[in-house]
Amino acid sequence: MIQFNYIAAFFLICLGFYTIVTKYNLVKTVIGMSVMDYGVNLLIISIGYTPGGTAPIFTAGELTQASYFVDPIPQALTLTSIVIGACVTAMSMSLIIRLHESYGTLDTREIRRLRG
Amino acid sequence: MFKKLIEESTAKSPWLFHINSGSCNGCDIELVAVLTPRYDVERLGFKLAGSPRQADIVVVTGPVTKQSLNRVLSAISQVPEPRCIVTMGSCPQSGNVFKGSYSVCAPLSQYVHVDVDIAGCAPKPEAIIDGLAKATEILKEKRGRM
Amino acid sequence: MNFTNMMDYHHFPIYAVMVLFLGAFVTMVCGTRPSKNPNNPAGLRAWIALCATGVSLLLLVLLIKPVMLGGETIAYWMGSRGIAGGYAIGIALEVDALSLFFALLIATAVFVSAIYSIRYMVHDDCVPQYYVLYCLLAGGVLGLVLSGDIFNMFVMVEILTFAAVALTAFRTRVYGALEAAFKYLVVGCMGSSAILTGVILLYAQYHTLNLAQLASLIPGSMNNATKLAFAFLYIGFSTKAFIVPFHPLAADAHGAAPASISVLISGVLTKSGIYGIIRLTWFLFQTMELGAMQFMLVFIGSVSMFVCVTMALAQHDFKRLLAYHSISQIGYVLTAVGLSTALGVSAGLYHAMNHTLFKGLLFLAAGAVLHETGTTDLGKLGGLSKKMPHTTVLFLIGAFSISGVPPFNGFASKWLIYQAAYQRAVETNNIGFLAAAVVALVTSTLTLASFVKVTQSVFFGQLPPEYENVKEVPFGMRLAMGILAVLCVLTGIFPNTVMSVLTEPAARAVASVGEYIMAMGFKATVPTPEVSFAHVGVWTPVNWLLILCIALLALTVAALAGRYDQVSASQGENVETKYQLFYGGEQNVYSQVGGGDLFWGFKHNWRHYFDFMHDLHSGVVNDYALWAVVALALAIMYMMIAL
Amino acid sequence: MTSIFLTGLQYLGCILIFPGFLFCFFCGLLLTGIDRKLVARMQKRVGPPILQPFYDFFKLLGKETIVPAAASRTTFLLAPLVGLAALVVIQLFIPIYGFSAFSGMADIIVILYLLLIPALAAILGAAASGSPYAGVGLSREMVTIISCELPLVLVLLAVAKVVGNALGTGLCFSMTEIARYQVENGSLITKLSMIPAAVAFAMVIPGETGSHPFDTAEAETEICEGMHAEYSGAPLAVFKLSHAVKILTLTSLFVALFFGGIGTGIIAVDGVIVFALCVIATALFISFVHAVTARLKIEQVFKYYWTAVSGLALVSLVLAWYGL
Repeated sequence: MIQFNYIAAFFLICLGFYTIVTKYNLVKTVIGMSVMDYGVNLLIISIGYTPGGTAPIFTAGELTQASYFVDPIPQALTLTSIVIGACVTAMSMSLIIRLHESYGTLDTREIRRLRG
Repeated sequence: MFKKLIEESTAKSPWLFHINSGSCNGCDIELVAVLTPRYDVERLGFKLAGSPRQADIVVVTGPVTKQSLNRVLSAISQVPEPRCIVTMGSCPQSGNVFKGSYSVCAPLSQYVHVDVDIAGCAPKPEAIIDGLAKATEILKEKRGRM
Repeated sequence: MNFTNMMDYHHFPIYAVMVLFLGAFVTMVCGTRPSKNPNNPAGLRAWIALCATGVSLLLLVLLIKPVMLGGETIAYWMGSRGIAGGYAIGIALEVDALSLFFALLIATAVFVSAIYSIRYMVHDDCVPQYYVLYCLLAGGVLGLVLSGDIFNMFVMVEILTFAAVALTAFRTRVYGALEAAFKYLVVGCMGSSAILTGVILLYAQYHTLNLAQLASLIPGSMNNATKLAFAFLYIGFSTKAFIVPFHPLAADAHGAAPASISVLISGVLTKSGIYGIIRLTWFLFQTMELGAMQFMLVFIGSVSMFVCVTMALAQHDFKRLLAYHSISQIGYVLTAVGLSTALGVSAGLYHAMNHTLFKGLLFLAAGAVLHETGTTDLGKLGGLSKKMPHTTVLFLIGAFSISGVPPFNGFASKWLIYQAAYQRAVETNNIGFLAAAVVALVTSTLTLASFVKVTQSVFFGQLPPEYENVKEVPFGMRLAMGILAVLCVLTGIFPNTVMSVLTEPAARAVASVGEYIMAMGFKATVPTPEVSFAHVGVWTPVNWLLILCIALLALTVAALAGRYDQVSASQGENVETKYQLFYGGEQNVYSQVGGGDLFWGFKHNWRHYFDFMHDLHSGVVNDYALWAVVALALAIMYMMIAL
Repeated sequence: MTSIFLTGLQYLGCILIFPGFLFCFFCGLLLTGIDRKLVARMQKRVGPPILQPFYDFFKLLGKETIVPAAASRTTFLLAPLVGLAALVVIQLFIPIYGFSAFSGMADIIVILYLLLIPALAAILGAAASGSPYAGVGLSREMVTIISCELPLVLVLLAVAKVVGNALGTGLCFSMTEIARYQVENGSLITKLSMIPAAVAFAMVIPGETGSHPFDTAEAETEICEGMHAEYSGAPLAVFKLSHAVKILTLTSLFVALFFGGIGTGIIAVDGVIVFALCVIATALFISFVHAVTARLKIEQVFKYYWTAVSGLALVSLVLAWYGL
């Protein structure tokens, strides 16, 4: 059933791209970036998944040949990625507030002083 | 010897800068005629310069109208030494038929030292060449005094 | 751990990175209250940043001997956790000549820019925070090039992107700064996500994140997922290098950031992207033998070169113009690297180094102009050479360097690139490389044209009346520019030394993937090839310079003896008008031939192209995001077919 | 010790006398004089004496030098000197038959770039004068440089390929190698692929030297001598000399590239032969073109070079590529 995760991840990434490309509202752009991030996170976590595995938390005594757990590295990566995603959102929201102050709009089509 | 060489060269390579101070264009056309194959002053080394900075001889035509007076004077002042000022035609010398008009400042010699006057309305090309040749002599002399 | 052990040079790479992050931390701890000194509002914090960057540079310089000259590859496992069961479980730093080469460039640029910042940032608010971000940015880039672990590369990419975005928006009142930062953030994050996706796809296939191990596993076991990963990584690093189609972001970000940061974004960030692409194509996937790969890099490089130089010609803002040139020069580097010959890589790296030096110098000069006049609009400036003679000379050195005028460094590297391209064309009998050489040659002239425009409209021409009171910039800023200018000249006059000490070891490292893998303790199957840096051209700048100096000396002596600038007393009238400019006799008025009016003859013939380009670079962030998505899609398709 | 001294003296002689300053001075100005005389004769005028450029030069030396108050003095005065020195140094790298004063120092790509320095010096001097006429002039000069660059690049690449093919190295950028090849195997002009290249190079000469009909940058009737609008006296003399030397440099480069095999091996005789060929080249490509054409507009200059001339050069490059 892990295939559904991959399909969902692909779908989320594409949805993120779609939102960033077609929506002219800055906040929606940021939402698109977040959605894209979630798609990537889902992909990472799915890659580390092993059917039937337990959480990779154990002490040295518990470790046996038959120990069966999911790959811990992608989980660590996901944590990093989530933190970074949160930072991106925070940073872009603060930028949006300042942009709204100086441009008086959130429409990307009007925020284009720099061009050519 | 070097000084002598420069002096000789000065006489052989005078470059003209032409200022029209409200002329009727008669003199201007005659000046151009001097450059044509028939008279060809280039054989004496004459050349029309585009900027007063490069000129040796300033040729002024026209009756020096009030509008042009300051411009003529400042253009003349921008010509480097040694320089020679030639008035061409009767207008800059006397005002010609425009004499007495409220808008004419001729003669030019009130404002600046004029070295050669070429008379005529308009002067013949032969007269122009003669005048310019005299100007080159003066030029050489001035260079010698520098 | 005793002191001698600590001073073992194998620790230096991690020290170099950590000292910068430590600098960021300490500056942060120092609080946000500005100091009372009007000449240095950041107070101690500026000195901390300067020390951190200086120490970092020093540590890296000490590594030149073992790594560059000794040919050693430093493999460093954090916490001594290395390989277990054939898999790398620790976090690694791996420093070969290529990494060190880029690290040196970065450290130099960062250090010089830190010197410059002290006086340059005087008028800004929040300067204390500036140094925190500054150290973070520097640490991020340095960490990226020294890392031996692909996930750490991603983390460093994120750190540097954040710091760069924040610093781009730093001067919120500058026209378009916020907007530029937002655009950069959106596309930059798409790039970062692409890198992450690529990393994770590789992990899914090979269960390791170590660069060396990946490099030993990937070639020979390529499948569709790997190809997909390649495309994602390539696009990710392209956004960091700002090559086509991401160049508009460079223009926005470089133009809006403070000049000291533009130096880093253009001289350092782009290099990290180039570094990523080299690691990707030469090491991880080892695809440079493929014609398709060479074609892609050379093609994109040439397009970047030409498109960006023409975009630069159409600019009327000093820094924006420099930003486009920056990408144009990166195009040279990419083209040279894509030639896939030792000479090409060496020439490309040489140019990368020169680009850091001269573009740093130019941005700092632009910053100096901005600092004194408050504008970088080419239409409003002029005649500053009389007020800022030192800045003018330094700018001219930078301008000559970038436009490839002998004997400055830009010429030395470009000259090698032309040869490498033409030699490659002859070897492979492929007319495409020849076209790249011609594009490179023509681009160089257009670059010159563009800098003639800047020279005329900023430093020469007439001084606008409102800048009558402009002064030369403070010594600290001139010192920073002076260091770069001296380096520009030296690397131009002694190309052979530079090549044998810096670029050839790095190029050799690029060619010998096997050693990179084995240094980490993995099995390599790739033999180390024989590399040759032979080239057909001849150019001995020292001799030429000597002859020119003798000739110039002879002329100057003759000129002085012959009263070159003799002045004579005027015959009296109108002396004051004598020294005015000639306007057909009119009184002098302020009349400057502005930058926008120059080169009409060229632009007129290309007007349709310029109109098209202007419309294309619309400034709407959605468009740029669309370019990114399209580029990604194209890259995926291309990789699927080509690899 | 004495041998080092003698070698140094010999090099100094090369720089100052032949083929350096003195040679450049006489031959350059003589070429200009011949050019002016020929144009005059073609227009049925008597024309100035052949020594006229010498008179002009010495006269300008004796004139006052005015540095405008708005100008940047140092750049303004230094630019002509640097330009002339750079040009003379290029002349040292161009071989005459088999002889080259400083061989193995610069190849043709370097020469291409060294040719930019005099133009750049003129441009900087013009920019430093602060005159708007000079501003317009330098803009046109730069466009002319861009225009000439593409055909020149193509021609030089074609030459490199042809000589490289013949020598078996694949590529040859070295000027000395090219000269030696021609001495051994006859002039390059005899190759089929080099004929369009020679024609294209010949068409570039008037553009590079700024002669008619490509003298838009110095158009004296519209923009008051353009780049030299504010120059007077000795600096102007140096500029005029530079212009003359540039004609010599380009024509002798043309001769060295395409008619290199003509000579005897005795340097004095070869110098004369090269100069004679330069005179012929000047007469054909500068004087004749001057006499029969009217000045082009700057955008026409650009179009002409990037279509017709570049096309010719490209033909030559393609022919060279396929070994013809």
